[in-house]
Amino acid sequence: MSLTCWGVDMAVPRLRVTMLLLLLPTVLVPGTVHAQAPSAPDRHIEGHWVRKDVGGAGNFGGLANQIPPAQLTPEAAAGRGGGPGRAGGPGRGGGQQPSTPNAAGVPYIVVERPCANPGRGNGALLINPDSGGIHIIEHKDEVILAGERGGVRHIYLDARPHPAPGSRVPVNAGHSLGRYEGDALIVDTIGLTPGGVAGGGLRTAETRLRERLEVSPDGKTMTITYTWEDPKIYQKPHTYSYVFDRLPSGSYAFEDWCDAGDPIEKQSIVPPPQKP
Amino acid sequence: MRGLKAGHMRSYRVAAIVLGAGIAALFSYVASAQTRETAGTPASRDLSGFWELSFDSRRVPDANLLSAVTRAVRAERAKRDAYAIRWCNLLGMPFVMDSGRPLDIRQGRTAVIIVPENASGPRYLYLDRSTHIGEEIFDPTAYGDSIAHWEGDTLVADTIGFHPDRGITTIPGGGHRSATSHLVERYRLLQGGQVLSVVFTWTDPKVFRTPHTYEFRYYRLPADYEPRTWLPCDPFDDGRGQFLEGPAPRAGAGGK
Amino acid sequence: MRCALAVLLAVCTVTLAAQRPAESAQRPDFSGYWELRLDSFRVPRAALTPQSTAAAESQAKKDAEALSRCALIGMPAVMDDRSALDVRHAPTVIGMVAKSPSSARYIYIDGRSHPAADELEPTTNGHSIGRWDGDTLVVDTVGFNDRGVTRIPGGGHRTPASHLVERYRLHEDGQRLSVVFTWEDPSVFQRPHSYEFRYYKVSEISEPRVINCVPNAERTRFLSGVPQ
Amino acid sequence: MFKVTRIVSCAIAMIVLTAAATHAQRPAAAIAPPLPGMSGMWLVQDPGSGSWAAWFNNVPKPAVRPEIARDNEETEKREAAGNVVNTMARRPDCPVGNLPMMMASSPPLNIVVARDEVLIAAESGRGRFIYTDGRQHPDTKAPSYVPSGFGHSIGRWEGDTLVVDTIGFPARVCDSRRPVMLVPGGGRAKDTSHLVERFRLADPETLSVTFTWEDPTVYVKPHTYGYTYKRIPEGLPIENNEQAPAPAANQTGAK
Repeated sequence: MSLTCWGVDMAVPRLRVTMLLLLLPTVLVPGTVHAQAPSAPDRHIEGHWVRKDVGGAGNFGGLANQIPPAQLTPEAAAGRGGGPGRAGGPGRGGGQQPSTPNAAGVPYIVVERPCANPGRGNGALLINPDSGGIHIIEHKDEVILAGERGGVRHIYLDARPHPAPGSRVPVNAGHSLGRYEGDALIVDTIGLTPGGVAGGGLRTAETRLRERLEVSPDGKTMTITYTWEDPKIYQKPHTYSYVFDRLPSGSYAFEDWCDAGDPIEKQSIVPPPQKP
Repeated sequence: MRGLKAGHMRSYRVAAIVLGAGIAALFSYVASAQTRETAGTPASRDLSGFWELSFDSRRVPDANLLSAVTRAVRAERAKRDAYAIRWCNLLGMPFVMDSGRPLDIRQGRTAVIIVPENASGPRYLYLDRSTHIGEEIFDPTAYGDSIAHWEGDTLVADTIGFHPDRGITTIPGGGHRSATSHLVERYRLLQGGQVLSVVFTWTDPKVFRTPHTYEFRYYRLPADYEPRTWLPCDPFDDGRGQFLEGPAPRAGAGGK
Repeated sequence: MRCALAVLLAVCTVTLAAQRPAESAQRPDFSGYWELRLDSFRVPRAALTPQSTAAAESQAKKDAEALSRCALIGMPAVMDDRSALDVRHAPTVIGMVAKSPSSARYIYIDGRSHPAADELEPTTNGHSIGRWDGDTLVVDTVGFNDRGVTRIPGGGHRTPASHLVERYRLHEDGQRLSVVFTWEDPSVFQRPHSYEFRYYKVSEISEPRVINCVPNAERTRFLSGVPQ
Repeated sequence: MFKVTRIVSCAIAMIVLTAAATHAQRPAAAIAPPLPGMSGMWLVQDPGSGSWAAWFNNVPKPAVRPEIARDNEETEKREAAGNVVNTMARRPDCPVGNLPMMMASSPPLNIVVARDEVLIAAESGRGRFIYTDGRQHPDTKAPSYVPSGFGHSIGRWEGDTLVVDTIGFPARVCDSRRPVMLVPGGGRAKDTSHLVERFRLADPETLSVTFTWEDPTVYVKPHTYGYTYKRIPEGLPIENNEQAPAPAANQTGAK
């Protein structure tokens, strides 16, 4: 059952590649709708994106270490228990770690509350995306960032203001306003739930996040530059970037199915019988 | 598990991306040079906005069901739906189109995204391809694979690839979504863009005797409406679980 | 008739004694904006009488016609509004306002009884009085008419003979409001029909607060016709 | 049309009848606690105007700008000539409600004074929402603000007096006879108007409300008048739920 569950998720990238291969003939056959002169690279941020391991770190720890450490104020550093750490976004609650190996056939329970989102909504993963794909739709009044692994961010372009400080309950996606500078989308976010920030940073509802989303001249990659500003937390603005690869036209968003009622969602490896 | 899962997925994904990028380079010229925004889209062909169903929004005739859809089948489906609600599952089609809260619909160049206000994910109607992903590739989902095109001022969305069990499968008027379901939706703005009509037509050789058509009319909310992004659905809320799974309500129970 | 009643009420102002607020101990205050969500419903299927089952189709058609004409929807549809219900709790009365076209609903908790049947003009919401059973407010309603949207969740419909008892109780530190509805009507139900809604408390209510429903031919076509 | 006539005639009858009741009651010294006391059903009292028009003008005359005075005269002439029927079609975007009219009319007011909000509505209708939770007015000039004839009201307690501040009335309403809402005495209520009301129990059975309107486009100086309402013990709101006739086939309502 566990394998079946994994199989569904792991099969997905393979299928996407297959899909690309199947799409290939449509551009090679003369006379198809795509047989036209090459046009300018697509500089729109609309599309499907997946975070790229730019430095070839090869694992999550390596990726995290590429983020320059945040320069915290002494008060903030004391509050988080010392120097810069590697805090990420809010987690989903891990299970207790056993002190002794489980017997054969007894699964390790690694998530007590799988699929649950009891806090303040989705969207945290889209502030600092993980390896799940993100999908962006651009409209003149609003840009939407949707995550394959849950969460939606609404970025308003219709000149509405942020809500007055303290008038809204902080949420994981915050409240975001956007505007374009050339082809780059500049996003201003406040009202985030308190938590960690990549590079050992912190955030509160008062912390301001500025993002710049810009597609490379060849249209193939997008860089999101994050700048966190909060004089109570940072000695200077905390800045770092993520790079994303554009998926080909015709790609589609995967469904991240998770059934909280299925006990299998709580567990990880089931130890097999061991040789004596 | 999440971390492990993500880690394994990532390695596959990176491989897919590398390969994908190579292939993409071959047909990068496919990308058309269009404007970034949808500003040039005629108002009658921009469905974007915040849309709400009201008390008078639904016109749903009874479906003409096959005899195979027995009372027992319907009861089983109702039980599954209750389970999906109980465990905060992804809602899926068609329930997401009537989930009780406004929808944020945004129309981009390549897709229309339909975002509900709850823990369920968004739905996409793809405008940038005219054929469905092949069934040998596409893993069935609660939303299916939706492609859409314009016929005059009507956006016609075509959806197949439904998962037979995930989420809430009951269809308004009777019947249920299955692996053989085919849905055609016709989106059209009415009354100067203040009303969005969506006519749904389901066909399914295993469920409906004749195509089942119903219509929802959504009312446009003010442009500065702010959707809730935090509506929680906590499957591990004990009180909620007891309410949804407890004994049937009875007189004098007081909701205990 | 209405005018006569109004005049009678006006005359009564000089003759009736002052009404004192009921003693209010530390009772829950149900004030707030209350919203139904997709997990708010526990609705078993009602055991209907044969005549009610037979009338279901014509009753549905009548409800659709009432909708198309923007009639006040009435009970129990006002309690099933998908926009948040505004509940305001005063010591002597609880007011409830839904967004959909409807009368404001008043639950009198000042100790009064239902008026005599011949003094009570039936309405879509009926006449509601409440009493406390511990921390549960028990609301008794009679005096319905058969106008508006009469459908009852789980099956059946409201008639002038219907009797409704509701039990209101707060849960989850006041963040949820449970209402157990029990309908009795010998012409409709074989036995009392109970179901429960759990409303979520929300801090805001969307504007505009009421829907300006205007009947017109297009609306009638939509609500009574077959989708194109 | 028939319904309107009936309601107006009913209103006149009620006002005349209740006039007799009024002078028997004088404010008592005792003041009921504001919260429980003000909730209930209240009937506006008229000292005997004899007609609706006379009643509506039976308040101190406001000092209005010349163009308003001229418009009042023209409106009177039109009504004298028989222009008393509203010929404008109802549309979904027509503002609902009419605060100055509702507060002056004979359909009794149901008032529910709760902790954070006060409801006021005539008979069984849905009416005003007065927020007493400390919130401020919204930006009523914002495009997204949908004005109703009740405006946007926020209230606060000053001792035993509820002080209500209202803005955000519609610039125009769907009435061919009076396209801008009238205020008793010959004033106007519109998008530039500001109303302050003071609700106070004179005695447990008597509610006094003082209205003060300000609008530099209408009044030369603030326009103040007051009404007295009497409690209707155990009053029952009447529901007006006549089934609307089927609309004519050529009336689409769609834009």
